[in-house]
Amino acid sequence: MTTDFENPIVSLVSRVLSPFIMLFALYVIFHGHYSPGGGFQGGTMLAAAILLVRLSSGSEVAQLQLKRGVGTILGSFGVLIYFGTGFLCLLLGGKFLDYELLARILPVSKVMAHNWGILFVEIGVGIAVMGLLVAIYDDLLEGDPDA
Amino acid sequence: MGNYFIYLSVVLSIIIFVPLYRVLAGPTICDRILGAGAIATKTMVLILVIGLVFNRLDMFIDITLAYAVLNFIGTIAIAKYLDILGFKKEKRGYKKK
Amino acid sequence: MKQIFFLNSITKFILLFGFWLLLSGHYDVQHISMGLFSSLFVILFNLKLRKHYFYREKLDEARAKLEDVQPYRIRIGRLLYYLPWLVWQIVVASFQVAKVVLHPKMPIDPALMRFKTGLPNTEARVILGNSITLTPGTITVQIEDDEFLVHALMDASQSGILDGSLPTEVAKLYEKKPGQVLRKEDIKISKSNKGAEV
Amino acid sequence: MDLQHLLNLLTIILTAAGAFFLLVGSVGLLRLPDFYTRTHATGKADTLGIMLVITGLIINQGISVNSAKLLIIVAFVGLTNPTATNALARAAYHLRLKPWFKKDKQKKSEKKEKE
Repeated sequence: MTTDFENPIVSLVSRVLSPFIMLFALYVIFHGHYSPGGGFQGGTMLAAAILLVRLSSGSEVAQLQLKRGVGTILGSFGVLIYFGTGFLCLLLGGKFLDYELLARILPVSKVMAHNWGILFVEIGVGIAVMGLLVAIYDDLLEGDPDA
Repeated sequence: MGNYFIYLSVVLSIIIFVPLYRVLAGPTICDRILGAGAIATKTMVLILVIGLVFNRLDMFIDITLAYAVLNFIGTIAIAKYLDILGFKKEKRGYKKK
Repeated sequence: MKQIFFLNSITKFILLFGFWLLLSGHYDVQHISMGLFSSLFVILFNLKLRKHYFYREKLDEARAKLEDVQPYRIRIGRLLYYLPWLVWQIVVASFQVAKVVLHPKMPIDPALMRFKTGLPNTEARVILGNSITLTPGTITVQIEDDEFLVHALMDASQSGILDGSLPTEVAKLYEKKPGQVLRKEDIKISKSNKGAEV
Repeated sequence: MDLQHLLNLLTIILTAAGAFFLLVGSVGLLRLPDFYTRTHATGKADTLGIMLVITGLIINQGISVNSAKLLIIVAFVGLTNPTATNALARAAYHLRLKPWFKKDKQKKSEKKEKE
């Protein structure tokens, strides 16, 4: 069914570009404190890279990249990372998301612990945004034979 | 040199309004999307020049790249929707014959 | 086949890591290790998709088996010649469009052309399609298997396709001495909506 | 006339030429008669315009990380712009948008003259 709509130019170009867009998204997540961006923007770009393959090659083929049910699970997992980091700080005797206390478990200085804490939170937010956006796309298209 | 880029950004932001006419008046939906794409291309250039004016080009380049990616994906999505619409119309026409 | 796939993955990894190094302006242990991790993650994420053969690629594979030849691979050296040539073509194209657009009478005479090429695989067809879009006065409307549908703005702009220089240039990216890529009898030009099979 | 002046002059010429081609693309979008001919204006003039402006900025920046990133943008636009144009043209073709032809136009005007 998808072969009817297949546009070889769009399909091939998106397959070539998708990994690079994904890497750019990871760059946005990891460099959140030097340049604009951070978890949310990076997560959106990651979702965009995945949706590009879904749009161009058809939903069936794109299951090879990320399966249908995985989006929701990844979304929950991202939120878990975010809250896990926050509650870890609470357990260590500080406030919610009080990163500097992470230095008690991680073998780094207080400043570096702050750095790592922010990184964990941003990775969590990125995964959550990506998973949920892909899940929304898949749920909207459920049962559509042309997808 | 600093002033020149300010003038250039003003000129570019005036140019952006030209394709807007096609977006508002375009007889078919494809014309409107084409106009929107043209606006996006000019906006990318404008962002870069403004980055040079503010002396933070490294930051604005990232924004431009993100903008380019999202513009591309948006155009592809709409094009695919219209494409499938056309296919469905065609099939209905054949059935009537 | 497995070896080629493995080598391809390594090349892709190096490309992705180079892209990361270009993007990231920070060259310390933390950021470079993040880059290595990210590139590896992207490669692993796309592994299954890259192993998959798409519809058109299956057709190409079947044809390659029929004609009993090795699958074609792009020649990097030729690409280095092709890209500047293409940029020059874009410059010429834009001047032509500018001349037409700014001319008070707008001397355009559009035409739809259909033709078939003997290009070896989908990649080559996609390169030709995008090159046609970028070169003077022509735009690829559709590619169906081997058949191209091209919209041309003026009579003068058809020459690049009619004399076969552009398709031959693309075919040279894959083979040293390509055979006849385009036959003149195959080109159909329609300049009217009446009687066309549109 | 030292080197810096020359580079500045080159930047100004390139960016101004780029802005000119962006303007030509927009004017073409307004003046040309139908969708397919309008794609010619955006597909080519805009691509060259953005390439020229970015080349000017690269000369302004010299050899640095920023220049490399700008080159990435050029490559990205050079790849995606024709692709998006083709996707739209294909969609229009499947929507049965009739192309504008010179002959059809002439026939119509002849009919009007007869009437």
